[in-house]
Amino acid sequence: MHQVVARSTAAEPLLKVSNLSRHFPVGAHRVVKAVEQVSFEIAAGETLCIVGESGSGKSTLGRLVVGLDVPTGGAVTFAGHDCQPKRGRSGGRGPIQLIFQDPYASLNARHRVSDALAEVVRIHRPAIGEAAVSARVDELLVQVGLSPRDGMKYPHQFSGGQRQRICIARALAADPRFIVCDEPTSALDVSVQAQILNLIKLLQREQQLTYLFISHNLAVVYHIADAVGVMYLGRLVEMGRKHAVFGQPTHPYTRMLLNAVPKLERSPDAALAANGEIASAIAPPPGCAFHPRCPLADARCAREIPQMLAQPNGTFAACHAAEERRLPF
Amino acid sequence: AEFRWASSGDVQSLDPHFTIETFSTSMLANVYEPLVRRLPDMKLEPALATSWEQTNPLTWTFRLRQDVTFQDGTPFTAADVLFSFERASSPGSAIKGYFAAVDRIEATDPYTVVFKMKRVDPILPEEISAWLIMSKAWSEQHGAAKASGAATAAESFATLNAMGTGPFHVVTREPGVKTVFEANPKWWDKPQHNVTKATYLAIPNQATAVAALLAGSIDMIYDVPSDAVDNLSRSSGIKILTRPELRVIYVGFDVTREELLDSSVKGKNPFKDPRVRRAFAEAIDVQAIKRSVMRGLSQPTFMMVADGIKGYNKDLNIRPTYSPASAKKLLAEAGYPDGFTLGMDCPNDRYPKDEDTCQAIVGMLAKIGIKVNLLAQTKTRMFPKVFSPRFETSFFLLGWAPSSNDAHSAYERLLYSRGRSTEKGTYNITGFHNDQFDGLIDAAGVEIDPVKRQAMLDEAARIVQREMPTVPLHQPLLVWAARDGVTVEQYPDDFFPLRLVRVGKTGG
Amino acid sequence: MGSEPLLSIRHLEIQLAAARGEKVAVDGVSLDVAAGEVLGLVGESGAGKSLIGSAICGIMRHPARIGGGSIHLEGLRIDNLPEKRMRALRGRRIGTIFQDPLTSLNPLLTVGQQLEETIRSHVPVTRREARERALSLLDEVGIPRPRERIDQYPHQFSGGMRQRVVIALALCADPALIIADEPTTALDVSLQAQIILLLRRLVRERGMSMIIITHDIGVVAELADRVAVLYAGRLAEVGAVTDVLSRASHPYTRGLLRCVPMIGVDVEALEQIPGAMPSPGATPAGCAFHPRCLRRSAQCDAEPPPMRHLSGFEVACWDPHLEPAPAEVGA
Amino acid sequence: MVGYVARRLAQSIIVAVAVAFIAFAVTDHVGDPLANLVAQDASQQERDQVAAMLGLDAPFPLRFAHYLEQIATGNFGLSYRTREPVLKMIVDRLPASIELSVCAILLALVIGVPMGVYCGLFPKAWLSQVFLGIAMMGISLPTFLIGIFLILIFSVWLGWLPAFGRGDVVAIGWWTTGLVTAGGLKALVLPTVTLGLFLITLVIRLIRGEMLEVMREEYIRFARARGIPSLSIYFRHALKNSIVPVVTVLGLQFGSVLVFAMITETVFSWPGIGSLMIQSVTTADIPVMTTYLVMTGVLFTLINLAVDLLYLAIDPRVRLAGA
Amino acid sequence: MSLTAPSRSSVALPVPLARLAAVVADLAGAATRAPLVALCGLVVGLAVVCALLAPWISPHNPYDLVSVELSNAFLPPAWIEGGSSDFLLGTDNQGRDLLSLIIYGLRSSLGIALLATATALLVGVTVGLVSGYVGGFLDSVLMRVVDIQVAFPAILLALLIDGVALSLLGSQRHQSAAVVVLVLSIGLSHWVQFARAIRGSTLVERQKDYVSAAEVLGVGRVRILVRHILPNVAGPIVVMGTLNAALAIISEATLSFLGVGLPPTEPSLGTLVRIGNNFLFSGEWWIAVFPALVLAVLIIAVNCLGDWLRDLTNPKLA
Ligand SMILES: Nc1ncnc2c1ncn2[C@@H]1O[C@H](COP(=O)(O)OP(=O)(O)OP(=O)(O)O)[C@@H](O)[C@H]1O
Ligand SMILES: Nc1ncnc2c1ncn2[C@@H]1O[C@H](COP(=O)(O)OP(=O)(O)OP(=O)(O)O)[C@@H](O)[C@H]1O
Ligand SMILES: [Mg+2]
Ligand SMILES: [Mg+2]
Repeated sequence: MHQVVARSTAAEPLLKVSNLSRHFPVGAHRVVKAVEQVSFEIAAGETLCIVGESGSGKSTLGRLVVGLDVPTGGAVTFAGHDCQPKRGRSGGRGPIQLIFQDPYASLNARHRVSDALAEVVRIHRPAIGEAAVSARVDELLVQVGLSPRDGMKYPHQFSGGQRQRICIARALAADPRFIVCDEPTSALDVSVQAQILNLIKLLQREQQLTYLFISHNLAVVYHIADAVGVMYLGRLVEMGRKHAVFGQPTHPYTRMLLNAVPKLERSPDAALAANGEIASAIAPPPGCAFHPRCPLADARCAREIPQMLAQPNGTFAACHAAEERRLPF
Repeated sequence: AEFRWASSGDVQSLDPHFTIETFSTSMLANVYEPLVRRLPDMKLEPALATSWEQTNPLTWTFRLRQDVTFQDGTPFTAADVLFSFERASSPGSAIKGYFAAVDRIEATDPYTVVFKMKRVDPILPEEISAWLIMSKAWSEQHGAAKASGAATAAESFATLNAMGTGPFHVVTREPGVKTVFEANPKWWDKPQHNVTKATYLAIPNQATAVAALLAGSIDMIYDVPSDAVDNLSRSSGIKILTRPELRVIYVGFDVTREELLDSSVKGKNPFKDPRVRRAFAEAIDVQAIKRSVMRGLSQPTFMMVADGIKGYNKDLNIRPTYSPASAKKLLAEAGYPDGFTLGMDCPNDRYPKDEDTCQAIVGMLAKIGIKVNLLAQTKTRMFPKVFSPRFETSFFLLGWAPSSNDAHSAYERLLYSRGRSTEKGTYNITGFHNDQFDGLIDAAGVEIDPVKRQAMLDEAARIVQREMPTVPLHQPLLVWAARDGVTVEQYPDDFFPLRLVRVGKTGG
Repeated sequence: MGSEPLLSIRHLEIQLAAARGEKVAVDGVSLDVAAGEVLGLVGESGAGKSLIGSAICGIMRHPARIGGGSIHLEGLRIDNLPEKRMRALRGRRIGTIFQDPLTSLNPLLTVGQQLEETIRSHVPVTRREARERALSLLDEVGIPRPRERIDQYPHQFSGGMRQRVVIALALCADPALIIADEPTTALDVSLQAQIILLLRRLVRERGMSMIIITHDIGVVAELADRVAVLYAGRLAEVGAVTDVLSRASHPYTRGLLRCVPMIGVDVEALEQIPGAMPSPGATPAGCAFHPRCLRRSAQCDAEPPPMRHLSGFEVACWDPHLEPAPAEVGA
Repeated sequence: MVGYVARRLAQSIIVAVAVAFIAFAVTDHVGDPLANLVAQDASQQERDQVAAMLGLDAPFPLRFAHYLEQIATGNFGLSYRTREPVLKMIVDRLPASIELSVCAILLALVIGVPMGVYCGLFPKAWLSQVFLGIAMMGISLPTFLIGIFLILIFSVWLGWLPAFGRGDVVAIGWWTTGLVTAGGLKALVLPTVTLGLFLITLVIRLIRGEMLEVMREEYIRFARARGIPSLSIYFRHALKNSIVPVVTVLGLQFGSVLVFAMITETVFSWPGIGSLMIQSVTTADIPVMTTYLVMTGVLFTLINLAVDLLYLAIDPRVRLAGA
Repeated sequence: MSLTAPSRSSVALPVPLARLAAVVADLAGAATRAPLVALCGLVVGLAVVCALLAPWISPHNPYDLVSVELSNAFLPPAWIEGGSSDFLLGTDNQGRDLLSLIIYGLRSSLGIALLATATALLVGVTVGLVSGYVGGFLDSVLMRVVDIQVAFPAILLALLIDGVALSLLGSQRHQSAAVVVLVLSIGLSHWVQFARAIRGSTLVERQKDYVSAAEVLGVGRVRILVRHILPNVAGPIVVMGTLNAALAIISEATLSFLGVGLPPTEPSLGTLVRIGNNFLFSGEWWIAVFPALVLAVLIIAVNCLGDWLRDLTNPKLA
């Protein structure tokens, strides 16, 4: 609550997330804190990327933002309105849409593409006639680089990349202003990934879309982001403008991630030597969750949870070592 | 020698006063004995009573056999008879009907009992030939002094245990599975049997029982499915015993309701018209039923009592000729030229081929334009429906065998007007009502002169045949099958006493 | 190339039985792996990489089958060996690592049971010895406190640890060649780095050869000595990693390298190869890549290009002006 | 663990009460108990008297409460038909049913498992087709007909085996067994085969299906790639993994075993609780029916528990929540 | 109205048909590659045709009691001495033509099996879908219901339903309602397996992204359930339904054996077998054997088709 809200920008935010938490009960007594006290803001027309290892809570955060899941605590404010979905009701906040990682699982195999799109168009533009609906469907298909004729086909008749285009078209059919992209390219080949990333960027420019882009591929993040948030075990540990985070990462975790990225030449063994694995979310380490893997950890790290603080390089980071100026620069 | 026999049911209880069912009584009569028992020709012979006489119109005196001991060694005396009377006429008993005419019973000495009657009853010994005597001491000692009728809340010792004076005693009893008997060496009578151990097996599936007989694992089947008869008689080593049962299978009409229950005729009851009843009678081809349904194992009849029952008169046994054409005409005359629809109730597990018989009748009636919706169901479902107090039927098939082997009781129960007396007309499902008939029955009930009595019964039979509230069909044949070498006596009332069984060399 | 290669694949063809006839999934692939060498096999999904891998270990199964060509291991032809002899080779001479550590381990057997069973299938040792070996293997692949963990079940291990167990299983009988089919794809960057490091160390310490199958050029760059680029079941380019990455000559390889975003490289839009790779049976005539190729000529759709030996690498492309061009990536 | 079992047992009591309720409510309509209790010609007054004695005139909830109270003290009442204590009737007949079912299940496992494994491993082999053909037999004819055909062939024509009953049984305490006498064993053969045939079918099909799927699992491929011998792959790896779902399904199939046992028992006059139940249904013997249903309800939940515990023993992945 | 709309719908309409045709063609193609399966298909097809056309193809009408002659009872098949060419497979105990009875019996058996399966499907699929999708308390309650239902074995349940129907409807009504009672009894004792299976796959499907996508896109819950999830879990239903239909035919026969089947005046295959059963030991074997044979062949064929379909549609076994 007294936490500093990590602002990615000075502009008026379109989406504001404050102290968002989501705990899943496991068994009778324990909980997984999949998302814990996460706060950030995104300005209209920008892209905020969330990175982190598997299990760090990225997807959960994304689902909370679109309203597929109900937070345990905190709030999501969109365009100034608190948009709390009711528990047990179908999710869905028209202007906020979601694109999934797996283009194979996210399309209903039994529905023709045009039907899938038309269904959404009808929901979000209820007043328009059938002719207008089908015109709109064609328009959407063209927009994502498919032809109107493709609407007659079933998803299985498309390649992964084309399916992802259909997913994007379907999201666009809801006339969104904000799209959460949950690893939209990680199931795709690099050549197709490039096509999709270009499409996403193009749409942003054309339609002033705002993205929350989730990925664990740092290179993709670097390409697409305006601002970057790094998550570890449900918490944001570092956040800032792209160049600051990639250029002069503050948090040791960010640094570790960056080091582990394979380069196009052979890295020395030492550079690759990432430590350990992400801890169990059911029993996270006390204090700074990262401390067992952190080369800079000391007694305080094992005791106290660090706060998000502004750093000299312009990012916000939650690290005692940074606060104590113990970072080896 | 050992003897094993089977049928599809089992005695429900070993308590001799629990049920009136022939089968149970017959089985228990091997352990318990009556005062008078029957010979294979249905004549009475002394059992626990050595002699009896109607000392005056309202008194019957029985002299008891001396030197009879129960299987536990205690002597048999008049006290046991008195006790058995109390027990059998108590509310829990199923056989209290035997004593409908008895007022009270007294012992004048340890071996003489006197029945004081409410009314003249010329056939008391006939009526009590299935009344089995229990030991007073044994029953009281085991808390079985009360008949364990259905309504008693606690279980009774006598349900699973039996101890009488009879030729056999029960060794083991597994209800619904088997009951093992052993010969009673101290039996008062000279054994005519040579059975040392007898095992009764309940085999619900008749086909299985037939297979078991063919395979030699049992010696006799007590109720052979008629379809298996041909095959069994062809198999070597097996003989078939048949004899007309003292039961008459008949169909009856509801002649009292204003409108039939399940019929296309609304607002009136076609069976009130005697022409309709006659049309039905003429449309039923009993010979065809005998040939194709009963496979020859029936004896067609037009009397409501069987040949062999006291009061039967073969001169009266003349059936209207089978004639669908005449039947159709009668229907047309009655105002049903196109026939009508009605429901028929039929048991499917009570009499031999009961359901098939009904089905055949349905087919025959179809030919005169009567469409019958046949409802064949188990007796546990059908009987409550058609008997008192519901009488919920318009047209039905039933069988009847008077337990006293006397026509009078059959007429009195089945056709006497309902509601005139608590004891008469209780089974009058048809609702038949004829004052002349009722008068004849009342008179015959107290008539001691056999000739006059027979004349009254004949007149009653004529009324029934004329009015036709019921149409008798046939007496089914009792069919037993035994392995060669086994000698059994087949009683017409379906009794099967082990005391007359002999197992020859071939019988294992 | 003077000495006899450890593994030699010649004109390998793999067919897939389909509803109507057969589809060619791998078409005339020839590859050599020298002793101690790490060969990277890259290509997009469906290019046929895994099929080649399973052809080498002889665990191909319906509908796939080897339709032609030959595979020699240490001079022995193995593509047509009877199952019995092949089984002796599997694990003993050829080790395998599959992509998904979660599904590669039998959930009902402890890690120790699986290791011991594998060791005893190949080496005549007692139960105790097998257990000792298993323990030292676990230690070698970097599992801390192996004595505690050997009797645990796979589900009690984390993803990275499980992949280490899979690697240990592949090493049980000390094979000469390891086929690692996407060993890091299911893992995070940090775990991927750890596994790369482990494999690198094992190859170095044990002097094994390895074929690493991946679609991540970065992994190849980190691990492999040579790289073979596969497109639609055919080899597009084979050469030393440094050469291929720095001056790829096949238009497909170049496209592949350029379409990957790089940290530190700011571009508004990525270069992209239009279209998608054809699936088996739908391969166009001529060069399989030609519909997507910006430099195609008339010849390209007529006949598939032969492998051409250029300085340092082999390329299958008709482009007459083909010459090694410096890659503009990785600046 | 103990807590888990206790909780499951508590659940089984709830299920039993629910089953009792339904059984009580339903059997209440199966027939008029009075019809079988009082003489056909009984007067209305007599009927009312009996009804009052049995408590049949009380409102339904009261009767149910009374019934629960009774069964809680182990008093299941008397059979309407025979006036015997229901519990005794059932306990007397339990050994016969248990011996038959267990033998049939064993037969099914001994024959069905190897056949199923073979069919799963070599789905295209001709022998697999033969096995599947045999399996098909078990479900292509109604059990009663199979039983009768078997009797016709083996008892009537060949005269090898008895057609009905348990043969000679020996009592060991309250338990009666036919397993120790030649006659008892002979009598067991046909019913066991009749009941087992359906189970064999079930087992073959289940094992085959599971084996087919398990054999496609990645860990089987990986085991092959490590050069593990085929036999070890088939039995140590594949079969073990196939068994788990098979156990579950078999547990769920317990109900059908009961039903088929019911018919088998009827056909062979096997003195078990199944034939008792059928008799009770046809005679509207409500106390017996209700007790049977309650007992099978409890038995079913217990079997489910046993299956879960077995699951636990076989599959280390299953961790009991909160255990 | 723009021009695109009609053109779209005109294209749209044939597509499902075309798909169906393609599926049928595929199945037929696959079946011809397995001659046994083709044979089974033929058998089932023949049975269905017989059932549908019973009044036209059967030589006699066994329901028309006027034409049935009791004197024709127990005639053996035509090729046996004493047989009549009028009655190809002989006659039953009432003199009805066995062949006609079998054809009409097929009609009842198949009808009851289909209706019962449809009932089971309707209940099972609804419960399964709702339970799986809504989850939570409702799910627990429904699954307990399933548990309890399983404790009432199928045939037992049927006996009970029969009894209840009898006392509720009154026996006269009951007779005419025999088919309804049978359908309900069999259907209601078979729905559990559908509910379990559907719930299982609904739980899986519910987690899939396309469902989340539909939720995010604002599609209503009922629509999601019916239009999105149902088609995706429906695949196994067809196979299970096929196998269940075979089971239902058997159940009907067994119920008949236990005395709660159709009345003998309107026989099904099961009733015929039950009736014939009585004559097995009397030498009139044909009354039992022919219906039993037809029953067995039909069930084997249906099962065979079901198994084959299952293996065909199981992606894991592809
Ligand atoms: N429905 C759920 N119930 C219980 N735990 C959950 C649930 N959803 C997610 N979790 C747990 O929450 C944590 C975060 O999961 P999440 O899927 O958000 O991670 P992620 O960062 O998206 O990982 P990945 O990169 O693998 O997609 C994990 O430990 C996961 O096990
Ligand atoms: N069992 C199979 N049945 C049908 N097609 C198959 C089978 N195995 C492989 N294929 C096809 O063969 C082609 C090559 O498959 P392979 O698995 O070798 O690709 P890959 O290069 O390993 O791809 P990935 O990167 O996705 O693993 C693919 O198009 C695939 O669809
Ligand atoms: Mg995720
Ligand atoms: Mg692969």
